[in-house]
Amino acid sequence: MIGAVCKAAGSLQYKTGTWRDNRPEVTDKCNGCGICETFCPDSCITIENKKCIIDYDYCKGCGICANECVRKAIVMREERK
Amino acid sequence: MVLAERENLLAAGHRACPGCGAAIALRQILRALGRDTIVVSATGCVETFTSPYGMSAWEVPWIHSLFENSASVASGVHAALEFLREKSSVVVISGDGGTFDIGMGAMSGMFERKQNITYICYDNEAYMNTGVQGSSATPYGSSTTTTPAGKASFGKIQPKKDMPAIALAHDVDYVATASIAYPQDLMKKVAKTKEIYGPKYIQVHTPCTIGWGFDSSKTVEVGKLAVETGLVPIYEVEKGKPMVVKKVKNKKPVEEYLRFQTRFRHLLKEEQKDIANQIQAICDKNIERFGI
Amino acid sequence: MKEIRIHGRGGQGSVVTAELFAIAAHQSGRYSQAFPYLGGGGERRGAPVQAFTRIDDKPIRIRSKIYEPDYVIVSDTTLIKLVDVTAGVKPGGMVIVNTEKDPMALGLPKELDIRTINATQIAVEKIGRPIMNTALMGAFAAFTGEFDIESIKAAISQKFSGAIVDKNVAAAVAAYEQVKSR
Amino acid sequence: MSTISVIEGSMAVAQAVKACRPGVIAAYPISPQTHIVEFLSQFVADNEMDTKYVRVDAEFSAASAVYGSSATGVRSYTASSSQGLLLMSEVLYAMAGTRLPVVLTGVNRTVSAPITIQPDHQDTMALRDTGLIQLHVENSQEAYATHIQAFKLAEDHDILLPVMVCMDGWILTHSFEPVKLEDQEKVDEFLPPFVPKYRLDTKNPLTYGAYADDEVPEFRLMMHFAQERAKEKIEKIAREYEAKFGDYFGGLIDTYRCDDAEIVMVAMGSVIGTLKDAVDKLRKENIKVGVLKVRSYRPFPGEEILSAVKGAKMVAVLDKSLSVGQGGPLATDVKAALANKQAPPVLGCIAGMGGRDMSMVLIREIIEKSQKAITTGKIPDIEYIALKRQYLE
Repeated sequence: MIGAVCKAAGSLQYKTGTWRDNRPEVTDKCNGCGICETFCPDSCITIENKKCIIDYDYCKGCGICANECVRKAIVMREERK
Repeated sequence: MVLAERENLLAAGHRACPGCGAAIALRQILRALGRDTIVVSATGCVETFTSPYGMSAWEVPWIHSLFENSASVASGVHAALEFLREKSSVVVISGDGGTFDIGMGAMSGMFERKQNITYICYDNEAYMNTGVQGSSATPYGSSTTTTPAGKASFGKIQPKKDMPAIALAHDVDYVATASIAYPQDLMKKVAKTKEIYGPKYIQVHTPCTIGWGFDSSKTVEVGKLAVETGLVPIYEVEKGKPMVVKKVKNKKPVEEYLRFQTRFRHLLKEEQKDIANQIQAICDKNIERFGI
Repeated sequence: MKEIRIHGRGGQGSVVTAELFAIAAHQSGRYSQAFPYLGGGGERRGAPVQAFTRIDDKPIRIRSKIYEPDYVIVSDTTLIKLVDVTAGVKPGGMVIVNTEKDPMALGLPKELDIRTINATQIAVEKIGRPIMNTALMGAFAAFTGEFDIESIKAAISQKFSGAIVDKNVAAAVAAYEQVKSR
Repeated sequence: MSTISVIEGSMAVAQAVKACRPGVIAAYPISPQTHIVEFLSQFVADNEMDTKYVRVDAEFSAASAVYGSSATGVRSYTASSSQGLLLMSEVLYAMAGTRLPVVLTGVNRTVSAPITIQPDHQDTMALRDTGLIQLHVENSQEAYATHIQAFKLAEDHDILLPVMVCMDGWILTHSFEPVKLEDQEKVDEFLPPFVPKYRLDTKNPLTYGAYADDEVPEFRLMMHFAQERAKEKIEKIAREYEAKFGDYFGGLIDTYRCDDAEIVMVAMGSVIGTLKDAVDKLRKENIKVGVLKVRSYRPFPGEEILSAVKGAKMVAVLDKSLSVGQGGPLATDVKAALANKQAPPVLGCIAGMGGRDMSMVLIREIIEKSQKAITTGKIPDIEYIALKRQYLE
């Protein structure tokens, strides 16, 4: 499109999950409170059926979700293990 | 309220650093604003990481042109909407460089024109997009690439510019500070701007993992500490109403905040104790002045 | 083509006079062009200024300054000492000076056709203030025959509105008649 | 019915802009542009225009505001001059790059230092590479017509570029002369409402001003292609205007007595009328001269100039500005257009900078220098006209 005008949400084609060193994993302790979703900078957490779901296509592995989870329901694991 | 809706208007796939405070702010701001919003951004981190051509993360109409003119562009957008008799919210999202420094004239003009525009500054306290150069929002004692600590320097020698006070001096209708660490408060304030006709200013404290030097998982924690030490006061001033300040029950010594970040690490040395004390004095003064 | 140069002082309305001449020429079916001395931003109230009008039967294309005017208007005699008001005036060209003095008493080159009118006095009588430009225009019309008084009146009516129209028309007519009755 | 009245050049522009019904005007005062925006403010204040007038804090903000309003899909206008245009320049690059069809008046005035308010083309020359279409006018009537044409051109979906109508400050903006103002109805027929190709709209969220990496050359080239297309459109729109209103001032160029001319003087702006009078005078003395008016400076009409000057012995280009270290920008462009072609030599003349009056004496000097160059075959790089040597010391 001329003038570098472009459509909304085209970023979805760019998978930032490849940037990740550490991977958040959700354990059974999760009650879907949504704190992690609120603080996720990368719009890759959704809450479904009282559980948080992480979209690994986009998660950059910053670890905020694990750090902020009051129930310690998310644990970070090294990606290569 | 707004949290329950969980509407996400910042698409995944944007290119912010892992743990970006500004990205957290954006998501919360957009959630509070909703879809009927036109965003004008200044050049800066947010502009760059959200808008690669063809891969924009914005799900609301968004426009950028330059570093120093987002307030003026917003003025034009607002005038056009008035001409078209359309009512979408017009919101500026600009960093501290684009607000405190290069864009301050344009913002002052926008405030003075009394147009119905919300100006939100995401304040990461330096020019992060270009490599952590000092801005007038950079706090006292902070080491940046243009205010480096060294043998003859303890970092930035000037205190942070009091931008909300400058906004208030324009007699704008709503001025608030907020932090990404308190999302309910932030979203409530942003949502409130939709109810107030006139210029509004919100300054959001957004920790930066790269520029401040802390682990990417600690963004929210650092943001909380900034508030809990009194260094970053959180308040709102609605025209004609008394100031509302976020109180902190158990205040923490500023050293806890400084210790967390490489930009202040040099102040922990014995010979820089005076500077650290002066930062504590700034906190104490804030606590007293705002009744934190 | 006829070219007019007006010497006045900032705030006296020299540019308006030039403009009114251009309107009057248009009213009488001719082409015209009026312009101030280029720039003028450095000139403030009281400083000597110039304004120009060109009149022709065909469209006017030239936009240089006027170097050889057919007519010169001088809005007060103190300007004669400050500015070379007769510079470049065409042989036989006319210089009209706002003064109560005799033309020969002004010290201007004798070979020129010097005419005088006490426009300030007429303005004070008809307008109540010493704004002499419309009276000068009436006198100009009578001295030169370039305009009939009707086109001067029409120009004033087009440019101004309200009570000052009648007062200025009265000043122009009075000056016109005074010259005609000489 | 159209009406003819004696009005200031600034008023002619204001009347044209009013007739074009812009939705947003943003401007900042700067002499000699000031009258234009004052008149427009008054029209808005008197409810003669349905327009939002944004009073801004600087020219930089004026350009930024119309950047925003145009992107929101509303016809937008601004005006500036000299330093003000330069203060706008960063935004103008962005505006052209984002393909926003703003129309602006560039009231030509030189650029400091030394500080002055005298007219020349130094200011708009500095904006030559912005991507803006630049049209120069010779009189108030052409200024009126060209603003109306400019909106049509800018908003054409094949073009979508800002158009700057350049007019000499003071010489045109502050002159009074008869100007024909057209019927609103006829202007509306000629210039339909603005239909944006894209716009900021919450029902269809688009991203404007995206960050590009690899795409830059193509976006810049697309601007160039649009300017290439504009060559045809400028001529076409000028002819449409003629068909509708009876006035034609040239398309990309206009020529006056060039057919058998030995010397063709090439120039832009308000000097053209004076040159035409000079040509008539010189022709009576049996000197075969003609005038070529460059109406469109960007896009630059190289081919049109070539075909108009082919038969001449010398092309004398008058530049009212100086690219320091190179010469006259217009002369440079004309030379480039004629290079590698069967074409007459070009004599670049710097004349009329800083408001130095373009008198008959001065034009005669240009002709004499051209004649000398023809006879001797020696063509200086630059001729300086009416130079006052006492200031050079």
